[in-house]
Amino acid sequence: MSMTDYRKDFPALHQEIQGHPLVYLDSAASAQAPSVVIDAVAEYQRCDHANVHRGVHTLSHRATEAFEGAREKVRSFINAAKSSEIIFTRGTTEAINLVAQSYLRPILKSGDQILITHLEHHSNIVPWQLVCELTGAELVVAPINDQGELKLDALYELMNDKVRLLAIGHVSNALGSINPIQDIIAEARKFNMAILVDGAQAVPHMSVDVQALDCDFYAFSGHKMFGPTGTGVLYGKHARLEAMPPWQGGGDMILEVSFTRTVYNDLPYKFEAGTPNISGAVGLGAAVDYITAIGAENIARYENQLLSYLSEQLATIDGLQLIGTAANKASVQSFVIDGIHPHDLGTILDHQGVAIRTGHHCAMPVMDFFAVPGTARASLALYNNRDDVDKLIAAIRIATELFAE
Amino acid sequence: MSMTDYRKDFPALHQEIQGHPLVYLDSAASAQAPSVVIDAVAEYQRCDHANVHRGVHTLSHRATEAFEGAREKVRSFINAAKSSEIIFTRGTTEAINLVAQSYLRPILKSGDQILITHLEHHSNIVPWQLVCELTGAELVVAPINDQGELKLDALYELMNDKVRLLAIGHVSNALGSINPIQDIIAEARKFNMAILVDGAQAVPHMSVDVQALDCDFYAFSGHKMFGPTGTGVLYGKHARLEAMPPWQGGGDMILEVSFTRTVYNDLPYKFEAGTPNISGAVGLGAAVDYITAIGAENIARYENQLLSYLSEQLATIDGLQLIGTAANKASVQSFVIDGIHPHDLGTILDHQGVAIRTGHHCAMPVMDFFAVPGTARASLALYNNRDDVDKLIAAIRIATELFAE
Amino acid sequence: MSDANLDIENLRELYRELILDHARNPRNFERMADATHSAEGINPLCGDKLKLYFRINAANIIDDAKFEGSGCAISTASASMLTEFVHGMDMNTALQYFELLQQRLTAPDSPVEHAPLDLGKLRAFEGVREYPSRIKCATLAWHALRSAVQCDDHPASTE
Amino acid sequence: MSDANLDIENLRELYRELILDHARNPRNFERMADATHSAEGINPLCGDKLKLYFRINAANIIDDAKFEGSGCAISTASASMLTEFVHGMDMNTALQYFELLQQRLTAPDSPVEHAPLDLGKLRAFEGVREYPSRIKCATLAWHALRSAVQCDDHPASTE
Ligand SMILES: Cc1ncc(COP(=O)(O)O)c(C=O)c1O
Ligand SMILES: Cc1ncc(COP(=O)(O)O)c(C=O)c1O
Repeated sequence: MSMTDYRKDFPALHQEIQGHPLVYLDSAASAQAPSVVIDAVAEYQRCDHANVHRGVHTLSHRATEAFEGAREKVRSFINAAKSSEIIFTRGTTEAINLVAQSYLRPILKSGDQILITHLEHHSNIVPWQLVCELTGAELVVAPINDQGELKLDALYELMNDKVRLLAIGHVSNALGSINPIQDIIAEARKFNMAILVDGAQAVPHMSVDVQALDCDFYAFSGHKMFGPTGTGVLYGKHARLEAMPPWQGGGDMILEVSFTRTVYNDLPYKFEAGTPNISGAVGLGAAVDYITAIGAENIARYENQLLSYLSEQLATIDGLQLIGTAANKASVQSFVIDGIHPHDLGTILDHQGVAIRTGHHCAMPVMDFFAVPGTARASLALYNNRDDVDKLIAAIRIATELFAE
Repeated sequence: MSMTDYRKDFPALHQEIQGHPLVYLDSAASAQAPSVVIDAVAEYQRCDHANVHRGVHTLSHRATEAFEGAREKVRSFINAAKSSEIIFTRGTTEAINLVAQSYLRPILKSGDQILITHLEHHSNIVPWQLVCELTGAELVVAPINDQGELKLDALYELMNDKVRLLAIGHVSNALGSINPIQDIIAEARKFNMAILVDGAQAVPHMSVDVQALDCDFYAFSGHKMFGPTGTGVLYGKHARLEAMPPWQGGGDMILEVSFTRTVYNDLPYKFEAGTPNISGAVGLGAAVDYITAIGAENIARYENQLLSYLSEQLATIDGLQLIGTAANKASVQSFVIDGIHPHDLGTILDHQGVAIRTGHHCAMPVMDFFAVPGTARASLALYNNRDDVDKLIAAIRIATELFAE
Repeated sequence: MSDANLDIENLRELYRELILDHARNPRNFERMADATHSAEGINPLCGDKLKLYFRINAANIIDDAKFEGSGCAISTASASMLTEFVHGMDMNTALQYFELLQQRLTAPDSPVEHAPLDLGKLRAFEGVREYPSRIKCATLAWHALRSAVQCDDHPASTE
Repeated sequence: MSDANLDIENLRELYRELILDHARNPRNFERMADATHSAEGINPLCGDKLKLYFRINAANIIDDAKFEGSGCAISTASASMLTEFVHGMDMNTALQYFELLQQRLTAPDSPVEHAPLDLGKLRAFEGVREYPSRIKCATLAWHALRSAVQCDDHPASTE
């Protein structure tokens, strides 16, 4: 089966927008879901729903099995050692905030540092700014070069024993740059810092093995990997999670409550206060199955070829400048065009059925670095093909024509 | 149309469990969803999905309209003044934790008090314990009587200027007691405390008007009102929310990010960091429509009659003791039976297709008060009927027979 | 007409010549040192960021208006045209024009509130109606005007 | 047989006479003042809460076992039978019985690991297999035994 046959699995792709067949090139913002995911969620709600963990009746048992089954699928997907290391969150953002508030805030002191990079998504910047403000710690930012690659030497120079945490994206959402995360972690391990990897843009495009990476935390979102919105994962090493105080209080995260003494539940429940997004987790489990069946390596190989074609074709357009030309990239190509603001370009493309994202991509520091107010960004998933790229290019030519006069 | 005709709208109710037609009496833990909710979620995913708030293309616009449309439905459902007062959360638990961490934690000092009641769900206890631990404030608990009603005089006596927040359930999930919340708030307004109402068990069963109540915060969950899991709402008065620092940092909750200065977004986005549960919100909006079409008053009237029938029938069983006999109740009847542990009862009933909840119902202090390890709890929703009650009673008689020998 | 030409025709309804002209050559595009009122407008959707400056005299007349910043063609043109449009205008009248503009873009069929007012050149933005996600661009500068005269120092956002 | 009678017959497979007997009249149901090892077992699912006490001698033999607390019929009977069962037993053997019990309840068809061991009276719990949510009840006391001998002071939970 050729990769592009998978396109038919995604109902949202088969519609007309403004009288044109939809060309969806915004998967880095949120991917479409295949029918198997949509149906798994609906089927769960139609047949198996009840609250989890607390009931002896059949539906509650089925719901719990479905929910914990999804956790086990996620564990295997990123090769975590134990399923108790998989904490369900609303998304990457909540996962990172959990680490900021529950792991870092209690131990952070004035004089401590948090090391991030200039490539990060706001969700991997603002949570650290918030804890820095509360504790007097300092946020240190590793620089990038003109290709949008991390300057590794500079990053390594910023590593020292004052750094309590390195928080780093696996793949940049604005530029697509893939960081050599394995090497970086090895280097960081020479010091006593914890390591969080923001994998939101990695898991849909490549295989991830958290044990091989040896990171302390790995965060990602369901909706970027063909799962439902409202789902996400924080992987944490058991010992780290075990040592952390709970973040939110409520049902399910306790073994025993009285007004004088409260005993917290075991992992992962300690960090899952309240009724979780059960149907969402079921959908995420289905998304994991979907990706696994195709094979992360196959997806990566196919997308890499398509990304090269995309970047090449874009480069043929007069006045178009590629933003983000790292040697090692995934899924994403940002660009700007002389005299056409990205936002206008977005509208003109949408008018022709082509959906791209325009703006700062929640990575304003990257925009500042390239001294642009924003970029246009085309991002790919396994369901895209050369025809999508060709339609994008044709639509851009119309925009340049319109603005040229 | 008679109320019980609505039963057909709920696909999960039409199945066999252990060879018996399902009798679902566990809606207080989580309600089943009607087809319109399940379909709205699937339809959104099939046709309209994209990330919200950040895209100029058609799908992003549609997704944003659907998401913000759901917010407006929720606003109208609880009669909030502005839709910016509606913050989407994962559920009641997250809503309460948000208030604990973002409203209370920054202002709480040693010597301050948080006033709750003995009826509260763990989700309205543990978040306050966590902030008390961090700040040295004191958790004060208003007592209840043997019927499971709040002792109002005692509650009023505990009100004073040291109380920074009154956090009180609208309806008890373990006992069904309805607190006279309007009177209590009027009394609390004589002091300078903020007021949070945990409405998780109220919104599915009665009409709620947050402006008439005049509470500062009102929290509830989607999955208890026929919506999807992973959805919930924090209502907060605009001025309160405006004055609070953000809780989580990330995408969407900022207007501008740089490494030196970050400007937070307006309400409600300041409190909605990261990609929200968009499909869930769409489902919640459909659930609001569903309830509104039937009419909260009609639901309350019907359920009250059914609850009386349930309690009467249970009282006919030898050795059965009703737990929670407040004059004013909704939806729930807890009970224990001599010589049969609730957990065993739950299994025996499940074997006959009857789903009830057994245990502490995340309200261990209530169990301690009644000196029981747990109770059996049958809870009603608009889709239950007298036949469900009769089957429950017959199934309980089998349990007493089995354990009598 | 080919599909592509049809697309271009439709798009010209949005990107009218007047708008493209103001976007390419924004008027009054500079800092104002002696502004009595100023405000920032940010559209988080796309990162548009404008700063509007006004000199308003004792009689509430807008003596001068300038802007700087960066934005799309629609928001730049809108700011540029605003600075010309409100020049010499009573502040309250300017705010009424904002209301009128917003109404014409979002609910063109509703009864007109400020009947005697005439949008004049601002009619150029009527093409935005068909592009709901762009209405924010067309009104961002006006939001900032309102913030400025209300002395609100939080950046105006169109959300 | 009527439906109701059939239900009762099936349920008797779970609630066997031996279990009901131990549940109604738990053996060794008391605090132990001179315990060398003890642990709490909590099943958050249903609020079962047991405390197990053991006196283990220098040769690792369990000289005495007692329990207190409250639980359902299954977990109470399981604790009661455990205290009789492990009396005089080598601690490691007791842990092997735990493994065997768990295996018999969750994967009865898998090859038996501790072949020479015989569950004996503990077979009464085999009816639990059909009630997966109750397996935790049947093993809670055994989880607590393991915590106790491993000197883990966090309450054992079956999650
Ligand atoms: C009264 C009450 N408060 C809070 C909660 C917690 O709601 P959730 O688990 O949806 O966060 C519940 C439900 O379990 C409840 O019944
Ligand atoms: C690299 C990166 N990190 C974090 C996030 C935040 O993910 P979410 O919005 O799902 O919480 C995103 C997506 O927007 C991202 O691309």
